[in-house]
Amino acid sequence: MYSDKVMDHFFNPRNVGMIQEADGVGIAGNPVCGDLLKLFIKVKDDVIEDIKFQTLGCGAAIATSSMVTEMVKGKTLEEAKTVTNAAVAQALGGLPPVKMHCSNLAADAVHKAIEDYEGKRPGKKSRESLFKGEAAEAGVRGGREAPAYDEHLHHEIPEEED
Amino acid sequence: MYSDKVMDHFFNPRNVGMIQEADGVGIAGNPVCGDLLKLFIKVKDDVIEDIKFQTLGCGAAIATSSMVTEMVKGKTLEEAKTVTNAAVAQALGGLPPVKMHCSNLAADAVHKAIEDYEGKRPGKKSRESLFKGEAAEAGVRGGREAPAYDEHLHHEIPEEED
Amino acid sequence: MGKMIYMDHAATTPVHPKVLEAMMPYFTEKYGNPSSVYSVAQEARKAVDEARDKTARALGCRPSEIIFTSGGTESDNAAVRGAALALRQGGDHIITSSVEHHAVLHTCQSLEKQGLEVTYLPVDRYGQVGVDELEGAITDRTSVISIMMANNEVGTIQPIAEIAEVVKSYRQKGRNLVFHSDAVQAAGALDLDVNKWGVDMLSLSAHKFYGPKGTGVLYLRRGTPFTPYQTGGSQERNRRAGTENVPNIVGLATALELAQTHRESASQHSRRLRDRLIEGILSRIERVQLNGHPTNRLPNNVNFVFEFVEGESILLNLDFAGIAASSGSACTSASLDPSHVLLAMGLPAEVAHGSVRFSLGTANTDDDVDYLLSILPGIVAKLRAMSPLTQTPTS
Amino acid sequence: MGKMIYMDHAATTPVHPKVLEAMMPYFTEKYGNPSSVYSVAQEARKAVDEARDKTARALGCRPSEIIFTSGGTESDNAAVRGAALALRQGGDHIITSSVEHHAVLHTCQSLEKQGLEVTYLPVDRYGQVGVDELEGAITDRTSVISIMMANNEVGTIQPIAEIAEVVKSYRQKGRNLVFHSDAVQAAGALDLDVNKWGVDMLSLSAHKFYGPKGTGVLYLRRGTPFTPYQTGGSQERNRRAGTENVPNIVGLATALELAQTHRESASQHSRRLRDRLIEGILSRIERVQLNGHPTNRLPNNVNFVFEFVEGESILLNLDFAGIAASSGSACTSASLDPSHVLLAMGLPAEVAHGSVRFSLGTANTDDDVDYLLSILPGIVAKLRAMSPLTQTPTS
Ligand SMILES: Cc1ncc(COP(=O)(O)O)c(C=O)c1O
Ligand SMILES: Cc1ncc(COP(=O)(O)O)c(C=O)c1O
Repeated sequence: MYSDKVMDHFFNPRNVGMIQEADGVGIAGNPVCGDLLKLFIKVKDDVIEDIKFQTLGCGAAIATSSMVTEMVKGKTLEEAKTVTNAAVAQALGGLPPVKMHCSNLAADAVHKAIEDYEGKRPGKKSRESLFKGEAAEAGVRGGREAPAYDEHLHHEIPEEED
Repeated sequence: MYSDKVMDHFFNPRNVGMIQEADGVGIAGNPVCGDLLKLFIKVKDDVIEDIKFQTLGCGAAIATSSMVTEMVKGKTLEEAKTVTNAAVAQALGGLPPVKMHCSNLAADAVHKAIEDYEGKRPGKKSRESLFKGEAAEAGVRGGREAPAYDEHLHHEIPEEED
Repeated sequence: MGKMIYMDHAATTPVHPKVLEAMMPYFTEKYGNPSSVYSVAQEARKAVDEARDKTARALGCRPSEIIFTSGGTESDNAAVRGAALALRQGGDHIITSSVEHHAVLHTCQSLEKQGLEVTYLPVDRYGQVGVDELEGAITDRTSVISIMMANNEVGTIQPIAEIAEVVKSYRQKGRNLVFHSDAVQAAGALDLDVNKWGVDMLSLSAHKFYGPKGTGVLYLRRGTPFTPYQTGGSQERNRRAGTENVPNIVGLATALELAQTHRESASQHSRRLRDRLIEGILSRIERVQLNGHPTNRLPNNVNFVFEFVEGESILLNLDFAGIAASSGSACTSASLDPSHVLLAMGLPAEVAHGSVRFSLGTANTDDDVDYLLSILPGIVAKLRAMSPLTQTPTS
Repeated sequence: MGKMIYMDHAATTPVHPKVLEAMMPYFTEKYGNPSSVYSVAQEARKAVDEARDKTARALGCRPSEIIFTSGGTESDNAAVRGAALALRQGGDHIITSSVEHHAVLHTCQSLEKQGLEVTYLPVDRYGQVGVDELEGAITDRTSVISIMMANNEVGTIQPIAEIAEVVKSYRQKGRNLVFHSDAVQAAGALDLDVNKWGVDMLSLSAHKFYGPKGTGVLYLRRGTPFTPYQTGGSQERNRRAGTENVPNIVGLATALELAQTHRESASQHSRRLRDRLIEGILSRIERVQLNGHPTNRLPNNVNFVFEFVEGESILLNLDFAGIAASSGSACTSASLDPSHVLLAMGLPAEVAHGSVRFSLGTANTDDDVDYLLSILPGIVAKLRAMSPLTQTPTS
């Protein structure tokens, strides 16, 4: 079902964890859908110096989280902004069609983390502390803006390309 | 599908043929249904002294024709009148359900031959000569009364007894 | 009984040893449910995917256009019902022929009971549908056209490509027509390229081409309106629910690949034996008639009526002599009605009862044909001698 | 990977060697079409007849009440559609439960589109239907009631005999109600006597009890209104068209006989391992919850939710460690929605995503359970450490 690369990132995820004094935090997904990603970035001179993730989710969700951290670490913010979910999937050697829409949100989390960082620079505080314990509902509503889950709530099986 | 007894009578039919100066002729079936039986009897002192049959039909039709000639040969007319299609089937060790209704008409032909004989005794002539060649339509209409084909035209698969 | 000569390949075929070999690992070793994520299941998933690729190659279509079913009957039911139901808003008229397999005919009849209208096209004496007649039957409400590729009883091949042209011309005028063809008897004999034929849906059944019983294909052209027939789990991309019959699907694809590879040689082999058999019967037995088209017929089909005898009594005698053949369609032998195909071709019922079909296969030989020709005249003569209709005292 | 421990018997089972052995002659030797008259076909006919007798014995019914199908999904489709359509004149209301398999649920939804009304009964936290609630849902228009015998995900057993009593009381008042039960998960674990249960229709699927995939049973009590679902040839007494899948039918009957013979011992074996596994998980891992009824459940079913983790990620880790298990229903794993069964039982979606099912079989051992218990806590801990929801800095 999954490519070897997906399995590698799933079993040996890169950059797992959190950054206590993160410059930006991005959240994507929704535990109601089974996937919740949280990305922490450290930024220096417009470059992503460090990045960590925490993910609740299926194989694809964990692997894409891990993959995206490798893809943007050391990149400038402008470069990181161009990363797409499709590019992450491609870098992993593809994902099963059924997983393309729901569990492939890691690039979204990167963009949100950068937004968070850029929004904060005038002096705002990280909202990270809002995510506490098992309070899922509170958790997912904790970002600057409510993450765009809703389009993921109703899944359709996409027409597969042969 | 068929019992050994059916196969025996099918492959080694008893009393095949015709009786030129028959005392009675009985017809059952209808070539439109795939089965046509013709029975010839010789009667002496109210006893069926000789009996012959000609049958166009499936295995069941041929076997029941053969069987019924064995069952009534040497019997009195009164005894022969009590023979039923069900009894013929039973004597053969049973017939497949789908064959019970359509291809199990031999007893009918016996009864018609006896009727023919009894109807003729006041001086009527055998209608046997009407059955000529392949004129199926003429053939089947040739008896004293039109044989009761019609109930056989539309077959239903009977509820089988287990 | 000694040697058994099987000449009923249109009813079913033995599973080819290579096909069985390909199936075997999926019963006891790679037995996983293809929908599951773990390894033993993914082996099964891979096997189904590969089978789908192979099947698609044989049909010249995309793998995503292949739906595996439980056989020809399900494929026909799913096709006719699936398209008719999907198009019901815009149309409620089905056109089919009077010589289709019961899987199509009885399905149409059941849709009639649900309020749809069905035209059963007549056929000529060879069992062929007229393309003009078909075009003439198309109304504003026509939604589905289902015409078989080749007839299972008499082997007549239908003008599928020509019908597809007609359908195409209506579609260009904006009409939403779906064209289905039951190709169950065509596999192994005819090219199955769905684009050459121009069909939107096509039915196949594995056990007609040395594959296992209980597995078929419904080809469904991308974009064709379709309401799933069997509902439940999301197998077959939500178009056919039910745990995949993995060994049989592998067997079907293996058999189809073999059938396509050996199509030319197998057809040639059958055709030669067929023509010898037809010649032999015509020259040895009187009052017989070849049913079906004289040339435009399946390479393996021989169908005769023998006047004044009934088909089953010939079959029983043939079986006793070690030859397996069929009277009309094997599928309808539980019914006693004469073949609807022969009746549609204009044969009187009393004659249609005397039909026998020999359908040849790869294992048949010249010796088989010789043997059959040596015993058949005697069987027919014996039965005719017993028949009340052959008593022609003088004339 | 070494040893593979299969704990997903509710998804599918390997074919029992004796079952495969019984099937083998019907692929290449006795390959005839059971509808044909000659010997090689009559051997196939006899095999199907014997399989029907065996199956009838297992269900305590008449052979004529057994219809062989292409699997549990077809049986469910045929039952619900067949009875609903046959009764449509007098009624158009179906009652089912919200925890049925999709083969029933999606079929009901498709009938809703055709204008029928469906009540999806709620269940309690253990997944059980309330008999009073069911009785309360019966209206003047109710025609079909379909309630599964045991749930495929959580193993909860439904009060089938009690529901049959309710149906009976309505029938005595002259109401024409048909009661169907999907017993696909019950075979091998529960008694299948249709008269003890009092059902009119019952579905089975061979691949759930060490038989082949792609073959099932629909029990149809004599006299039950039924419109055939799959139409075509006159097989199965005109109630299910299509060439019989002879090897699989033989396999199904052999497997069912084995399952019934060893039911007590197999259930005892499973039940012991099941209870050890449940105990072991409860004592070793925090924040878990057993799903389904604590006692009134299938002897081989273990279903847990592990909070703060997602089911598939557990499965992948288990697979890596050589254990095959399932998250929710295997049939719906192509969908990403959380289990409709767990949602119906009142679990929040985010918790339902963390469900894992272990379904035990005859080959599982105490060592298997020990091994699973030795690795599962570590897997859950590892995934929880990665989860954003378990970061509880202070509280
Ligand atoms: C032309 C045709 N269509 C459909 C079928 C039905 O196929 P199956 O028996 O696999 O259901 C058959 C054979 O029985 C056939 O010959
Ligand atoms: C309760 C239940 N019903 C129906 C089915 C469908 O059976 P099949 O996969 O054989 O079509 C299954 C299994 O998938 C099941 O568990």
